[in-house]
Amino acid sequence: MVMELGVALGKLQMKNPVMTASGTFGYGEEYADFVDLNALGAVVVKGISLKPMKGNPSPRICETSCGMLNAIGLQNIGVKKFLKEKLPYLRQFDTKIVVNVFGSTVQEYLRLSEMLDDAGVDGIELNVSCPNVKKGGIVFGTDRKVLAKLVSTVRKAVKNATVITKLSPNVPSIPEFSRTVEEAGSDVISLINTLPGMAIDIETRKPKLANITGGLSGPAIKPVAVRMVWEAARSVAVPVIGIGGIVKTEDAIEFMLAGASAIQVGTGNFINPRATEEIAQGIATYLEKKGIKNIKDLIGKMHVF
Amino acid sequence: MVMELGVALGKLQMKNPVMTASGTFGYGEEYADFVDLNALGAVVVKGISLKPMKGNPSPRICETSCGMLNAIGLQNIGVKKFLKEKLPYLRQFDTKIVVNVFGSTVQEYLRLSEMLDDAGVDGIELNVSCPNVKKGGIVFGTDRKVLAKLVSTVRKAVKNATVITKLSPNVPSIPEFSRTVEEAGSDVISLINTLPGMAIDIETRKPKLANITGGLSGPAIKPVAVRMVWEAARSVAVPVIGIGGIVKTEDAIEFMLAGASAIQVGTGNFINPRATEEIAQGIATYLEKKGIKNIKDLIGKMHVF
Amino acid sequence: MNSYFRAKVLSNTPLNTSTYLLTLQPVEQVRKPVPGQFYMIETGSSYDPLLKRPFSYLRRTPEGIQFLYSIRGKGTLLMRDFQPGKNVQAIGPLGNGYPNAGTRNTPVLIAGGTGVASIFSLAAQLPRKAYILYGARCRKDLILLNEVKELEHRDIICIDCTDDGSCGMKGTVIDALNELLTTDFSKIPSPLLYACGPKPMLEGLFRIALEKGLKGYVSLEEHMACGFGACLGCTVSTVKGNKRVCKEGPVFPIGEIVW
Amino acid sequence: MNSYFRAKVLSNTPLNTSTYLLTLQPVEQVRKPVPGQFYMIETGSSYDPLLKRPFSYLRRTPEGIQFLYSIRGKGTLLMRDFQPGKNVQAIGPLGNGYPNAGTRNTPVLIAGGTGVASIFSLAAQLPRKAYILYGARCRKDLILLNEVKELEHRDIICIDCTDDGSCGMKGTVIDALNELLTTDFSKIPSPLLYACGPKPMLEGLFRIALEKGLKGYVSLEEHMACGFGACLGCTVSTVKGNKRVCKEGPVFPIGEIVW
Ligand SMILES: Cc1cc2nc3c(=O)[nH]c(=O)nc-3n(C[C@H](O)[C@H](O)[C@H](O)COP(=O)(O)OP(=O)(O)OC[C@H]3O[C@@H](n4cnc5c(N)ncnc54)[C@H](O)[C@@H]3O)c2cc1C
Ligand SMILES: Cc1cc2nc3c(=O)[nH]c(=O)nc-3n(C[C@H](O)[C@H](O)[C@H](O)COP(=O)(O)OP(=O)(O)OC[C@H]3O[C@@H](n4cnc5c(N)ncnc54)[C@H](O)[C@@H]3O)c2cc1C
Ligand SMILES: Cc1cc2nc3c(=O)[nH]c(=O)nc-3n(C[C@H](O)[C@H](O)[C@H](O)COP(=O)(O)O)c2cc1C
Ligand SMILES: Cc1cc2nc3c(=O)[nH]c(=O)nc-3n(C[C@H](O)[C@H](O)[C@H](O)COP(=O)(O)O)c2cc1C
Ligand code: FES
Ligand code: FES
Repeated sequence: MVMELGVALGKLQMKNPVMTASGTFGYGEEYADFVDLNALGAVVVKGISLKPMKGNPSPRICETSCGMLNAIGLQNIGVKKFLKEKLPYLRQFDTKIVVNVFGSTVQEYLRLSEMLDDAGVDGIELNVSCPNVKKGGIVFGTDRKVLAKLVSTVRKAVKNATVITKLSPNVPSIPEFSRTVEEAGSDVISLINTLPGMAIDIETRKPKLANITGGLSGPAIKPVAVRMVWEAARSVAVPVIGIGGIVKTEDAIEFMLAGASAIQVGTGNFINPRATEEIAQGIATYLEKKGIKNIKDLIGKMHVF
Repeated sequence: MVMELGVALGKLQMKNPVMTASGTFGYGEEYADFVDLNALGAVVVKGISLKPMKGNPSPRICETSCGMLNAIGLQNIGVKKFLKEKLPYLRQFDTKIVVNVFGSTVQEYLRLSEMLDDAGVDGIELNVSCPNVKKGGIVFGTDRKVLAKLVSTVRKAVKNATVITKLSPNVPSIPEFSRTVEEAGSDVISLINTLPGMAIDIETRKPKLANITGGLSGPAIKPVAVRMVWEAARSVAVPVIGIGGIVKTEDAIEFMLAGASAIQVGTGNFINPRATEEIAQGIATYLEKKGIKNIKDLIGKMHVF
Repeated sequence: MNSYFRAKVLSNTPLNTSTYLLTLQPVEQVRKPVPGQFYMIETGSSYDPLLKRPFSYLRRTPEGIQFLYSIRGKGTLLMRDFQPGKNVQAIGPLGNGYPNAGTRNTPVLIAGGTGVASIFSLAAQLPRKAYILYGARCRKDLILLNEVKELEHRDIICIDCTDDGSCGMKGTVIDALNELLTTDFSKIPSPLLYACGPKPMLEGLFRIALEKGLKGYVSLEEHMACGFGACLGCTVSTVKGNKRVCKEGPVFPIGEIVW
Repeated sequence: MNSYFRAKVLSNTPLNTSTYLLTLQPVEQVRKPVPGQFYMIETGSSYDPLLKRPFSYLRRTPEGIQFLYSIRGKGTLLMRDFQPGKNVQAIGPLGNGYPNAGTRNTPVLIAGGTGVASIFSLAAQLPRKAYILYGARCRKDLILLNEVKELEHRDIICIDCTDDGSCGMKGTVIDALNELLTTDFSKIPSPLLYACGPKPMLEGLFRIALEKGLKGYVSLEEHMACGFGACLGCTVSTVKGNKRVCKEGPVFPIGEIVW
C-alpha cells in the first residue's frame, strides 16, 4: 500500500508526524547512538535563550507514579554557541530543525527568533511557561494579553521559519488561549508543557527537588494532555502538535485521533531512546493495518458515540 | 508515647486527620465489610444534589497510567433520600459526617446546605467543579466572583456545620482562589478535585468514556495535588485538606508536610478498601517512630534546603 | 470472615494460547462464593495497573478458588507471569449469584467465550436436567469443554458450537439456541435462560427471549473500579434506572436490561 | 554495536539481605565496558517504575555482565524478583571510566558500600601495586570481600574496615585512609585516589585530599532520567560549571567538584 505519512504544519513540511519534545532530546546528537535522525519528522532541541544559563541546583529530577518531575531550570548553552556548535551537526540530517526558545522579555524572544530565522531553522517553538520579568514574574503563557503581544511580535519578525506556540497547561481555558494564540498569528500550537508539581521525601522531610517544585511529565499526564489537545484542535484552524506521555505508537495515534497533526515524544525518550523512530514506523504499520492511505484521515477522526 | 492525633478544621474536631474523598466511599455503608468507620476522622459521602440524578451513560470509568478517569456524572439519590436512608446509618459511628454538595445555581447550594445543617451533619463540602447553569455553564470553581458569592451565601446561612470549599484544580492560580474562598468565609479549603482528562481506544477509535471527558484521579495526579496543597496552605490561614493520589501512609504524610491539616483518600479506597483505616494507624506509627508527640508538628513542616 | 484477603497463587496453567486457569489459595478465613459471583484480583504490585480486575468464580477445589482468564490487556498480561507461591490481594465474593431456577423450570445455560467460567460454576451445581449451550470461535477456544461434557452424566445436555465449525455445530450459541428452541421447544418444560458471554451474544439472546416470551438471567460485564458498589463506575441502564453491575448484578433478569 | 539492548537475566543471587549480584546476558552484540562506567537497567515492564535505574559495571564473565545492587526503593525491590530467563532492556556502557593512573603513581582505591562494584572493576584490572580500602557498616555488608582479598596475590593490598568493628579495622574508610597516609605515606610513591561510595565518604575524602595535596578521582551518583546526556537532570556543580554525571562523569577529578 502506498501511504502518505507526511504532514504540513504551516510551511513546515515533515515526512512524518513524529517530533521530539524540547528538553528531552538534547541537541539531537545525544541520540546518535540510538536513532536515525533521518527517520524523524523534526527534531526539537532543548530550550535556548540569548545568554547561556546554568539552571537549577541538583536534585533536579525525581520519579513519581508513572511520571517524573524535573526542574532543570532551563540550563542551556545560549543561542550563539547553539548556532556555532550544534546546528551544523543537525544540518547533516534529512529532518526538520525546530528550536525551542524562551526569554524573560518580549524583546529577548524577538531577538532570539530573528537570529534563528536568519540562520535558517525550520521552526521556532515559543516556550511561554517562563516568568516575564517585565510583568512582575507572571508567566507569559498564562496572561492572554501578554501572550498575544509576544506571539504577534515574533510572528511579524520571522520571515521563513514556522512559528509554533507551546501553550502552558496551567490556564483556565485551553480553547480561549488557543484562539488567542491563533489570532496573534501563530502558525502552529503545541501542547502540553509539563504540569507544575512537587514531591517530598518523608524521611528527610525535604522536597525531592532542590527547586521545590518542578514539571510533571510522562504517562501520568497523558489523559490531561489528550483532553487539552482535543480542546485546542476543536477551537482553532491552525495545526496542533500533541505532547504529553507519549511512549508508544498507541499513544501517538490517540493524540492524532484527538486532533493532533503531529506529536512530540518527551519523557518517552528516556524510557526507550529509540521511541521516536519506533513510533514513526509504528504509525505506518497502524495505518497499513487499518487501510488508511493518508495520515490526514487519522487526524481528529475520533468517533463520537 | 502519648500522641495527639486529633486535628481541628474550624469547629470540626476529628480524632485523626484521615477522611474519605467524596464519590469514592459511597455513603459509608459500602465499606462496612472492610473498615471500622469508628477509626476514621470523618466520612465524606458521595456528592448530593437537591433532586436525585441519574448520571452519565456507561462506560463511566477507564484506567490510565497510575490513574483512572471517571465520568460518573454526579449520580446520586438526592438529599431527601440521603437524610432518610443514609444519614441514620452513619450516625451509629463515632466519626464526623461531611456531606459533599453541588448544585447548578447558588440557590440550590444554599437550600442543600441549610437542609443538611438542620439535619446536624458536621461538615458541608462544596463541590464547585460543576457548571453554573445561570452563568452559561461556566464552572463555579473557575470564576472568582461567582465562587465568592457562592461561598459567602452558604457560609452566612449555615449555623453549625463547618463549611469546606473544595477547589477546582483547573484554575490559573491556586493562591488567588484560596484567598478568595477564605475571604468569602469558608472555614476550610479542600483540594484537589480530579483533573479533566480523556482517553481514546485506538482500535474502536471511540473515547473510552461515553461522556468523552472525565476526571483523572489516583497516584498519577499526586505531584500536582501536593504542589497545589502547598500553594494553598502558604496562602491562607484556614486549614487545608489535601486530596489526590493518597493510597498509603507515606502519601498522607507527604501532604501533611506540604501543609495539609487533614487528608482525604479517594481512588486509594478502590485499590485497598482498608486504606483509610491503615493510613490512620500508619500515621500514628510514623509519628511514634519520629518521636513527634503532636500531629501539629507535622503539618506544613517540610524542611526547605 | 474476610472479603478483602491475601491469597497465594497455587497454579496458573495455560489452557490455550490466551486463556489460563488460575488457582488462588486464600491465606485467611474467607466467605464462600456462589455461582455468578466474582472477585476483584490484583494483577501487579505497582500502581500500573492501578485497579484490580474482575473475574468470575469458576469453582472451588479443596485447596483454593479457581478462575479462568483470557489475556486482554496490561492487567491480564501481568497475570500470565504469576508464579506459584506469589501473593496477591483479592476482594470477594462480590455481587449476586444466579437465582435458583425453581422446581418447574428447565435451566438452559448459554456460555460464550470465557463466559463459560460463570456458567460452568452454575451448571456444576444444578440439581436436575438442564441444557448447556457453549460456543466459541474455534475448537481450541472451547475451554473446559471436556469438563462441560462430563456434566452429561448428571443429565445436563451439552451442545457445543464454533463459529468456524471446527468443533460441534457450526454457528453461534444464538444459532444453537434458536435451533434447540425450534426443534425441541415442546420437549423442554418452561425453559429458563442463564447466560454469560460477550455483549453481542447477550443482545442476540435478549431478542430471542423477547420474541419467544422466555425468561432468564444474564451476567453482565462493565468496567469496574471498586467492585463493591462504592464508585458507581459500573452502572448499566435498566428499566428500573441505573444499576451497579458489581452490586445489584452482575446477574440481572434478562428483561430488566435496556440494551 | 548497540548501546540500547535487550538482555536475559542469567542469575540474580542474594549476597546478603539487601544486596544482590545480577548477571545479564545481552542478546545482541554490545559494546565493551571499562571500569567506572555504568548501565541504565529497566526494573519493570509497566510504567511504574518509569525510568531505568543506573548501576555500575562490576565485571564481565564469559556469559554476561555483572552488577551489584542493593535494595533501596521500588525499582530495586522489583529487581529482586528478576527470575533467570527474564528479558530486560538496558542502556550502556555509559559515562567515562576511571582514567589510567600513569606509570609513576600508586593507585589508592577507596570503596564504601555498593561503591565496591565500581572500585572492584577497577582493581581487578590494575596492572601493578595498589591499595584498596574497603569499608561498610558491618561484616555482612562487606560484599565481595573475598574477591577483593584475592587481589592480594596481584600485589594489591586490601584494608577492610567496618563501622562496628565486626570485620577488619574499626572505623570508616576515611579513618583507614588517614591512618594509611600517616603511617605509610612515605612508603607510597605518589598516591592517586580512586573512590566510589556514599556522599559523606567522598566529602571526607575531598577534605583529606585538599589537606594533603593529593590528586585523584571520585565516582558520583545523582538521580538520572536518561543516563546518556539528554535530560540535564543529573548535573553536579564543578569548578568548570555544571557537568552531567552521566556524560562528563560519573568519574570526576576530585578537585573539580564543588562540594
Ligand atoms: C463481573 C465480571 C466478571 C468477569 N469474569 C471474567 C472471567 O471469568 N474471565 C475473564 O477472562 N474475564 C472476565 N471478565 C473480564 C475481565 O475483567 C477483563 O478482561 C479484564 O479486566 C481485562 O483486564 P486487562 O488489564 O487485561 O485489560 P485492559 O488493559 O484493562 O483492557 C483491555 C481490554 O479489556 C477491556 N476491559 C477492561 N476491563 C474490563 C471489564 N471489567 N469488563 C470487560 N472488559 C474490560 C477494555 O475495554 C479493553 O478493551 C469479567 C468482567 C466482569 C465485569
Ligand atoms: C552512576 C551510578 C552508578 C550506580 N551504581 C550502583 C551500583 O552499582 N549498585 C547499587 O546498588 N546502586 C548503584 N547506584 C544507585 C542506584 O541507581 C539507586 O540505588 C537506585 O536507582 C534506586 O532505585 P530504587 O527504585 O530502588 O529507589 P527509588 O524508589 O527511586 O528511591 C529510593 C532511594 O534511592 C535514591 N535514589 C534513587 N535514584 C538514585 C540514583 N540514581 N542515585 C542515587 N540515589 C538514588 C532516592 O533518592 C531514594 O532515597 C548508582 C547510581 C548512579 C548514579
Ligand atoms: C527533562 C525535561 C526538560 C524539558 N525542557 C523543556 C524545555 O527546555 N522547553 C520546553 O518547552 N519544554 C521542556 N520540557 C517539556 C517537554 O518538552 C514536554 O512538553 C513535556 O515533558 C510533556 O511531554 P512528555 O510527557 O512526553 O515528557 C522538558 C521536559 C523534561 C522532562
Ligand atoms: C469515582 C469517583 C467519583 C467522584 N465523585 C465526586 C463527587 O461526587 N464530588 C466531589 O467533590 N468529588 C468527587 N470525586 C473526586 C474525589 O473526591 C477526589 O477529589 C479525587 O478523586 C482526587 O483524589 P484521589 O486521587 O485520591 O482519588 C470523585 C472521584 C472519583 C474517582
Ligand atoms: S465497580 Fe464501583 S460501583 Fe461497581
Ligand atoms: S541523566 Fe539525563 S543528562 Fe544525565
